[in-house]
Amino acid sequence: MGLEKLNSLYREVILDHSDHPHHKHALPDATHKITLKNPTCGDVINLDIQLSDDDKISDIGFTGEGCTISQSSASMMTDAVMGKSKDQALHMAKTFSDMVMGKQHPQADLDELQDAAILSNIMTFPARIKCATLAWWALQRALLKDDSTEDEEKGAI
Amino acid sequence: MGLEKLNSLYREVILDHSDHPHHKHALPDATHKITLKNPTCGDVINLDIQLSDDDKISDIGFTGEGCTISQSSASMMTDAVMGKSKDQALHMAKTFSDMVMGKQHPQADLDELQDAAILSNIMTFPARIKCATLAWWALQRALLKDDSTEDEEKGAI
Amino acid sequence: MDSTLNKIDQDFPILDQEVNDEHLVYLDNAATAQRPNQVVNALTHFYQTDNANVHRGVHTLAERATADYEAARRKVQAFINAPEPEEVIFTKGCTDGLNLVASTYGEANIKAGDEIVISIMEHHSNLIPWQQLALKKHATLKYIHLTDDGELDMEEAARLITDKTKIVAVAHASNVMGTVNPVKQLAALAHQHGAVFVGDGAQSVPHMKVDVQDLDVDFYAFSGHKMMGPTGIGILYGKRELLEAMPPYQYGGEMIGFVHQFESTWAELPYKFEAGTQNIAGAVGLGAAVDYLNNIGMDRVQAHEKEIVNYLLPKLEALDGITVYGPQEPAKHTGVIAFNLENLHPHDVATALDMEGVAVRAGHHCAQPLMEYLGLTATARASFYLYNTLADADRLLEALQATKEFFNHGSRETK
Amino acid sequence: MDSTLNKIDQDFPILDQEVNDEHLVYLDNAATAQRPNQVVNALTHFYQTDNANVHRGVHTLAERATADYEAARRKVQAFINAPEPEEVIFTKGCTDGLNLVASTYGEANIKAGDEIVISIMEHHSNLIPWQQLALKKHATLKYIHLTDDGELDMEEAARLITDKTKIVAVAHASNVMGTVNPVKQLAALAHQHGAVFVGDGAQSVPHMKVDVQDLDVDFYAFSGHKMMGPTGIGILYGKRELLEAMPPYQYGGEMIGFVHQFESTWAELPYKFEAGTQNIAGAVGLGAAVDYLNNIGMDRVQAHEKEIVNYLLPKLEALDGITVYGPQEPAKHTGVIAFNLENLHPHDVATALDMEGVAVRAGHHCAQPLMEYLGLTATARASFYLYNTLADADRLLEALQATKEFFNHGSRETK
Ligand SMILES: Cc1ncc(COP(=O)(O)O)c(C=O)c1O
Ligand SMILES: Cc1ncc(COP(=O)(O)O)c(C=O)c1O
Repeated sequence: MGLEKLNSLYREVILDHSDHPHHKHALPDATHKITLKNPTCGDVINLDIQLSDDDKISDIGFTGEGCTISQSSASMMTDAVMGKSKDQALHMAKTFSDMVMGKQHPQADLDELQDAAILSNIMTFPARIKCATLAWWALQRALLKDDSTEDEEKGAI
Repeated sequence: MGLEKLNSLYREVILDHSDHPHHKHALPDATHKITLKNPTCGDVINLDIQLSDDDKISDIGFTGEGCTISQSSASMMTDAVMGKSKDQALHMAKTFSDMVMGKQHPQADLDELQDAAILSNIMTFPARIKCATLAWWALQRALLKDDSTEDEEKGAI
Repeated sequence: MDSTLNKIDQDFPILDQEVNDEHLVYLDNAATAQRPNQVVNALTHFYQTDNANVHRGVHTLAERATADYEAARRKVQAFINAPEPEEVIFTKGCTDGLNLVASTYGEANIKAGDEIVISIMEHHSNLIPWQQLALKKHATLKYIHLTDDGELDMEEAARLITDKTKIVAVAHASNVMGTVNPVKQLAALAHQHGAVFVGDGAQSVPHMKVDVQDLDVDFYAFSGHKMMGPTGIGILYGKRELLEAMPPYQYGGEMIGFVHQFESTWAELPYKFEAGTQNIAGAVGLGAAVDYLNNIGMDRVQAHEKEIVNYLLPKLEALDGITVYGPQEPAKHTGVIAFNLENLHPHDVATALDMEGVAVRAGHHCAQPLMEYLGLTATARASFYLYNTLADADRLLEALQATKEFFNHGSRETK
Repeated sequence: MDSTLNKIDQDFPILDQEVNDEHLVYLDNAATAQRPNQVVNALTHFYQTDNANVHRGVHTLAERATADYEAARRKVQAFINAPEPEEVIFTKGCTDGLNLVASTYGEANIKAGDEIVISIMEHHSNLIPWQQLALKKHATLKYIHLTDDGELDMEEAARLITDKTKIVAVAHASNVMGTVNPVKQLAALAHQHGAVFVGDGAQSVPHMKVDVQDLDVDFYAFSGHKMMGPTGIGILYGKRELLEAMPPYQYGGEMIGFVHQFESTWAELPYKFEAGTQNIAGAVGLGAAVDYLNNIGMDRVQAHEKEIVNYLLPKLEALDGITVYGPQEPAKHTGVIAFNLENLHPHDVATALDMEGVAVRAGHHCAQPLMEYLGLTATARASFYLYNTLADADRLLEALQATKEFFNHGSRETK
């Protein structure tokens, strides 16, 4: 097996996150909820965000199903944005989607992503980019949409 | 110019027929009338046939417009079938369309076609086969159809 | 193993390459096949000697191009044993052909309250056209489901197909489960009730002898690219009397009789359904693919794939933690095999296999209702063709073993 | 003469052949162009290295094929200056694209009493779809006619296009008369009245710089095979907001979001309009054709054709007993020239020219209403492209002279 290349995608930290995902639980009373599906592979994420009065992410949780990449990306995303302001979180989502498309970013932006920055490798696996971005897109849509729930079919990426 | 090849198609007799077509006139009171158009090139033939009580072609005439091949073919066809019985004429039409598709025929059948037999050369000009057969198709349809006039658009070949 | 077939890989230079430093094993044939040199050369030859627009043209190139194009139609006609060349219509592909039938025959013949019967294993291309037609016409869409062994439930079919049924549309072979459906029986059932039968031949024509007269199907659609022909060309076979009664699908050049400012008449078959410049080179290439398959013989193609499945399927089923969908008996299986590894998402499996040079597909395979019915979101799928070998089957098995070890922390820990 | 352009015929081996013992002069480019080696090689390369089905595929070949396919889309986008790649839809050809618009936008937006305005010089592919839509919807179809010089009567256009008009559909360049129509002005007129403008670019995109944003067209369709790309591929450009509001055209694989048994949702642009496996290799080949044209530069292509027309048209018009249709001034003419010789049917002319190795077309050129309007049944047509030369123009003139002599009993008597 081209083990090095496989290892470069499935780094220990990624496999750890997918084996033991963080914040993988629902927040029934969250202020922001969204369900997003990737029609290509059937991956689904339900993302619940608790925004405090001063627009900080005071709690976050996700449920759903998907591949190693999408599950670990969701886990790393929740770690990274916990406690951040809405604007910061949106900025991070932008950084992430730019990063996986191969665009350059200041190191500070990448550091902010914490473990999630490790997914920059996904660039070399174009077919898997959508897996990595699903959680971040869900974050973005949840924070930007007007009504607090969204029809899941419409939320397809 | 590949003059020999052009001459082999446009033989003197063909050009004579198209310059001075025989039976090129309408028979207003004919027993069988048909109008046929070739949508590919816009050629049109109006064929009028007078069938006697004993099913013989007692008179025939055509009008219309078309290329050298279709006009001379119509002229040669009218010469050939004049005075023939309906069945004989249909047999000749079959011989003609077989001939231009390259099928073998007894010499007697070909002789019966008179000048029209000269169009066997058309085989080597596949794009022009329809020009040569238009008049013979009109003959066939006129003799076989039930009602004595046919909608010209339906009569397209 | 049929030794002649083992030598044909020299006709497929694309197979002789390294992918991720491993020799390529291409097992995504149900998505698209590879083209032999003979097909590529036919395209090149056409473009470099005969290329012109067909019909209407008086000049020599146009005559040659027309002859090439019509010769390809007659090759396909003979290949599927269609009664007449006029019943063989060139399309863009299987999807185009099925949409054509739904939009013309369906549009003209389906009324509110009518029923359309399809199967739960249909590819989206033989599902959504009927679903949307039913929605538009207030007709009822009914699904034939599966037996426990992944075969079509013919008892249910016999119950569902009634005098209310106007169209029955089923795939000849499943693109997910490798099931071959009893199309002849289904067509007979449909005819008993005055319905027409539409066969989706995308996964059958490339892999077995198909005789549309013996099957007595009314319409039958398939794609060139899955049978080693070029992309962008396909075939719709239809019975003459049905095609003649149908309105045209698209309007434009070549499909007309007379065009006036405010009305038009249509050309004879097959041109009525071939509006505009067709994929002429594509047709010629498809003709070359038919020649290639005929040279080998469809019986040998099928026997070759059967041999691979006979070898592979039991070994695959014996893998720890694998689920193979569809019929478990090799004899009932085409060269299409869908499976999942326990606790592993098929996308991860496909990526890992790709690292081993083994190309398989992962996803819903354009059969979401089937996935939903099976309680799945996705599967991996390996699909074989005549240039694949038992060695390719072994490579798949080894790569699956390595994948399992990698994700089960085997390789991860030795890192 | 542009000397670089004179050397390009080495890219077109098909042109280096004898037809009826004469060196071929191919003047049927309005029907279809020839393909340079670069395009044929792109097809061969794709089939022999990257071929796979696009999207959804996780394996390396599928990734490469997807990248090739999407790169081709972006090449076309840049070539016609479309704002976004999602507005560039791959079709089977120009006819397919125009039918798509009529069947989706037209179907959804035309009501009884609405008006559709086209021109009398339209090709059947940009005429019958609107004629049949009007018949089906009880809308009114109106024709813009011509000035004495074979140009569109823009005063009539201004009268015909009113607030009742919902669609205006006109060819950018005529495939019979060589007229270039003021598409930008027509689009503006349409927009003033709230109508959309559909441009038929089949005879313009291959021959001149086309900028869909500058023209401000709402839809614009053209074919790959007339611009040296493969057969079976074409482009429909559409403005995003219009495309997004439209229902899909065909249903099947790739164009879906979610498919349930009784309902479905659609994919984002452009995939919503690309159902089933597309002509992937065709798209790649079209991308290579765009590269080839860009390498030369559309300005030079146009200048080259202008030079031939400037040279040929006066000489042609000076022939005894010839009628040239369309604009008589070279400056107003594309490289498409329709004509008739007195007392000679164009089919006989085309056959005679073919004997001289000169390939022209004869017939109604899929423009029967134009023929009827001009009082003709058919014409001969010579059409030039970038590989044609002044020497080709001379060969045409000589062959016409010989044809006249032959049929005027010159050659016949010396026989
Ligand atoms: C002006 C015009 N429009 C449309 C078409 C149709 O193009 P296609 O046959 O490639 O679909 C043509 C080509 O003949 C044309 O010349
Ligand atoms: C069973 C089946 N039907 C229809 C299709 C659609 O074929 P295409 O995408 O070539 O139009 C496919 C191919 O994916 C298939 O497997």
